[in-house]
Amino acid sequence: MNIAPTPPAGGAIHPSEEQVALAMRGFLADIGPASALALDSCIHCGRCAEACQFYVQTGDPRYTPIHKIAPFKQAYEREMGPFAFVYKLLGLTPKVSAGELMQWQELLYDSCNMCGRCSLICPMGIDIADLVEQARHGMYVAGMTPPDFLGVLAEKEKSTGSPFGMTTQQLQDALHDIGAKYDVVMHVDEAQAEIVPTISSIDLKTYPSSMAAIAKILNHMGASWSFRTDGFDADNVALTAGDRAGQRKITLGVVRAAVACGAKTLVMPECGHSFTEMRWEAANAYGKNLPFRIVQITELLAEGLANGQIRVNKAPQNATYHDACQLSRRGGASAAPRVILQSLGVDLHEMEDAGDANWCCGGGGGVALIKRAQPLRDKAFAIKKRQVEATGADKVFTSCSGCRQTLDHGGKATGWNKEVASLLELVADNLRD
Amino acid sequence: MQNADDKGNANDDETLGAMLSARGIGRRGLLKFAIAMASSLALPPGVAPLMAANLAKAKRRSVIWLSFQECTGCVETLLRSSSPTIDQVIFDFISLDYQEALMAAAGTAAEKTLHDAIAANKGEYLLAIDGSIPTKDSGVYSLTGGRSNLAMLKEIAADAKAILAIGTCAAFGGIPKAFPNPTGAVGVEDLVSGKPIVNIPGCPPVPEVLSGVLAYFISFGKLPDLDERKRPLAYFGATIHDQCYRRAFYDQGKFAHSFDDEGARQGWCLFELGCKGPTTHNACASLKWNNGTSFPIQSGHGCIGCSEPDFWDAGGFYTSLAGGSAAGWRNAGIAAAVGIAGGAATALAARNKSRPDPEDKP
Amino acid sequence: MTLLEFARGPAFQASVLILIAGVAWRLVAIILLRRRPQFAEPRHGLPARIGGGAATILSRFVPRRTFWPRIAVSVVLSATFHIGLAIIVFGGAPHILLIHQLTGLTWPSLPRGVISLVSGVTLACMIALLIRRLNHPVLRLLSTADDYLSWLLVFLPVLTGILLSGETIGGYATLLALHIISVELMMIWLPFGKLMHAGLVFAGRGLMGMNFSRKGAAT
Amino acid sequence: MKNYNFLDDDQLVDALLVEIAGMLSRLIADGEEGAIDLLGLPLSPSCVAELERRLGRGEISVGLDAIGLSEIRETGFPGVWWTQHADGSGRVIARLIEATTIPAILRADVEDVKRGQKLLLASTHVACKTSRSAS
Repeated sequence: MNIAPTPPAGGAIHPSEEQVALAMRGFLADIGPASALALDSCIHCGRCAEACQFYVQTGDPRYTPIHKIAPFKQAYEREMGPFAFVYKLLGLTPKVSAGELMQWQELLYDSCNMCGRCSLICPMGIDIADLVEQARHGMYVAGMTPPDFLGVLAEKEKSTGSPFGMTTQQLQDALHDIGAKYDVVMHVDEAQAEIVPTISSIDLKTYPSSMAAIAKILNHMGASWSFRTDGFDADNVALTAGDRAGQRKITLGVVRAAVACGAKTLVMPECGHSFTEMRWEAANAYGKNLPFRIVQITELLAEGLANGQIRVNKAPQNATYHDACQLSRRGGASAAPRVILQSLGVDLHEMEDAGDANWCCGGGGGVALIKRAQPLRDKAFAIKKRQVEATGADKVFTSCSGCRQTLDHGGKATGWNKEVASLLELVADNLRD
Repeated sequence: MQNADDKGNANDDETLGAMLSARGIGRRGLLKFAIAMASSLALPPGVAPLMAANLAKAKRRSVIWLSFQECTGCVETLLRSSSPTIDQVIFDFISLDYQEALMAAAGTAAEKTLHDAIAANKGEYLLAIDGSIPTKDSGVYSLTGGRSNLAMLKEIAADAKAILAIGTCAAFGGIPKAFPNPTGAVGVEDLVSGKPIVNIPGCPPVPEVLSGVLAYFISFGKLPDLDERKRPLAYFGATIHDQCYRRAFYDQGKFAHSFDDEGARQGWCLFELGCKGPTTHNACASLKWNNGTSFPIQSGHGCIGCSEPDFWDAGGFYTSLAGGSAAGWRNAGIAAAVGIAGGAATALAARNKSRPDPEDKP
Repeated sequence: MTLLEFARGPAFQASVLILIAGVAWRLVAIILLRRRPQFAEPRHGLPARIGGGAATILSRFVPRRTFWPRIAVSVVLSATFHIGLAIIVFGGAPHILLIHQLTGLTWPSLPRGVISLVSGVTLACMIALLIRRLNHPVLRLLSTADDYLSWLLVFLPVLTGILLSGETIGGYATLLALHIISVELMMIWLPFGKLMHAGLVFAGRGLMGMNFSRKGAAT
Repeated sequence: MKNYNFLDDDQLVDALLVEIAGMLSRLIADGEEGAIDLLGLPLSPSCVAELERRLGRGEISVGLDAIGLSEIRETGFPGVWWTQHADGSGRVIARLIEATTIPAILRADVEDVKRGQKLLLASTHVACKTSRSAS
């Protein structure tokens, strides 16, 4: 399949016919039985709208989740559906137009956190979030990603291995600087390591303390561990942008680095999408079963607390916990954070809908990286804000830096004084020797 | 009936009132007859005196009865009423000038009677027909005196005042018309046009219906109101199901599942056992048979729909109306195979459009 | 051949064959699409994943409590309508009889009064759902000709069924024929439009349940 | 007709009695006679019996022998007549409730009277044995 070598990261320009054709092919590229079944079984009941923060907050029917994939569905119905040839012959399934693609850029990117709340309400069992991810792929290959951070970051990530274009040397330096600053022994690029933690660029840029925290905990556990600068990028912005090749390149880089040092456990940082990608797609990219397991940091912490490798002091406080959609609802790791909070003696005030049915912070799915989406993002954030306030808690813990950043920014924008903190850092700060 | 024949044409000029008086039936008897007929014809009771007065003034009506491709069951039924019933009074009102099964005359004498009656009552006689008419091969399959039923019907119908098609065969073709219909049998209305026709279907028909139609025709000089199949509405307006005394069980969902189960013994609805009551229009359930004694459903068997067109071919007598004929496993298998093949071809074509490799390779 | 004979004979056979071929076609065309092997270590073993699929098939009948306030109208109307249809189809004496004659299976029927009541409620729900679809901004945006055609093809059997049981207009034979033909039209359309969800709903939920169980995700 | 199963005997009888009362009021107001054909109504035997009981018996009861026996009697309500006609085999061929001062069938018809008068005169002039031949 001929994919445009370097799609224009902009995409603000009106797409050409060639771009439309690329989008159509991109839409079809990943459709298998599961997606076809999902697309075929929609009964247009509209319930997904009622689960979506963007519809609930705006009342705009265009934000109905299943409507966001309309061009994708149209491509399927025209080209791949069971009776597609009949519909095509009768002219019932027109081509997706350039104008439609333009319109749907906002719907597919700005107004979808891929949080999967709609997948939870759908009476037909359609994983709409997954369809959005596939649809974004079509948009990406046509160069239709939003003309913003998301597209730019994805490009940089693809070419340099990091969304911020960080070189190996720069990363090594940065990690050692963090070790010095927080007084932690850093293991970087060691030849052998049982545990390999990956790095989120958000952490590197905004929350360096969390890198120190993970080092501190792994040292405390007495583990054989090491960061690997030859494959560290946990962000996978490519995934949210819809760049399959980039996504694969990043993922394989991490896998090869972990394999090279004989890792037994690959630890994903406090990040949502990266966990989903590595946990479920890395092995597929690798083409066979991985020689190590992949856990999210909260799972590692809960495990360590349970088997005594991690010992903590009580840190009594009044707090609530914000679930990252990709970790709890989508990732099956809802229990671990609560085990950790309990071990630390935190008085947990759960939010309404906590756990599986939680609301997204508004920044997920790359929306946080789209500047023009901010007004919309803030509307979604309002739900979270209301829910947090309703708990009466002083502090919000989360185990996703993306969520943390969104909550921080949202709080700042609305003059909100709640402290948003990392669960990982909470553990690191209360280790008992 | 023999009485009517015995009397011959001697009293032809006399009014019916006078004739009946002479036989000891006064105007009270005539009024009583009219009341009964009005009731039977579902006319308002107030019409009876007018009907009686009209009958008293009326003349005897010549009736020519032709039997075509039939089994004589219809004639038997009409004769089997026990004597003296009110229905038989009607035969005093008509002059049955030709009826092969009943008349004494035979051969050329019978032919002469027929021609005389036609000549004498041209344009005024009633033509009664039982049996269907074979049309295949010029109607050669049923002949009387060397003439086909088809030819006789055409000729005699031309001068009739009105035609009574008695029994399902005459009305709709009946059993002779059933698949494969070797003689090309049809009913009267398929061959005759431009004449008033009344169908009195049934295999056999309910005798009281004929009495009612004749009484009405003689009283008012026209045929009673008919439905779209030319059947008298008074007798065929409702279905057996509507008038059935077991209807309440249908409404309650109480059905006999076999002829010897508890439901059958309790007299529950026979719908599931193939009763055609819901689709059959006739008066069996209200007038009943054998002087009001019973009718098939009352004796525990479903209606077979004998008064409806093509009843012999309308599914089995014991097949419920709710049933349908399945397509058969072989056809179902073929259909499934076609579907699987088509679906597979579509899917294989679609596979070419998806990415064979997880990598976006050119 | 009368209308009723046509409906019960060739039309019935043809619609059954179209239904079978269409359903087989659609299912096979979906099942045989390209699948990718999954190499990631699942959180749960196969038995648990199958259990997850089965559980999702059941659990999606009733939405999570948190969703109720926003979708109660939709859920109540559509659930009532679906349950009503099931009661009519599997509880009505003539329907059981038809199934018996086709398959040999039988079970006790519900009283006619119950069926009549349920039919009325079902009809009312369908009308309410149509009005909703015509008025609700989200539904208006999503609705296609398929939605309205499918609605009509389900509505007609219910309507003709009610008219048939009451014999309000027309004769029994005509109404029965119309009722059967309306069902046949529905059977013919079923494989090609959204009515197919009658079967796909189980496949869709089951597959999602299994996939999500693999990930340990919420179903 | 369709829904008769849903009415019980009492309800049906009440409905009929109301209708009969209506016929009586028309009879009183302008002498209009009325009748109900009971055989034309889908009444169960028990319902007919109940109706008969409710109407009761009045002062007049007449037997009529013409093509079978008939019974004409006034009910407990003057002007309301119960009329039942049977044929030669005893089968009931008509059953009416009439609202009239006197049922028409009881009046001798002029034609019958004329014929009777001739026979009467004949019977006065000739011997008994020959008078019988006229009938």
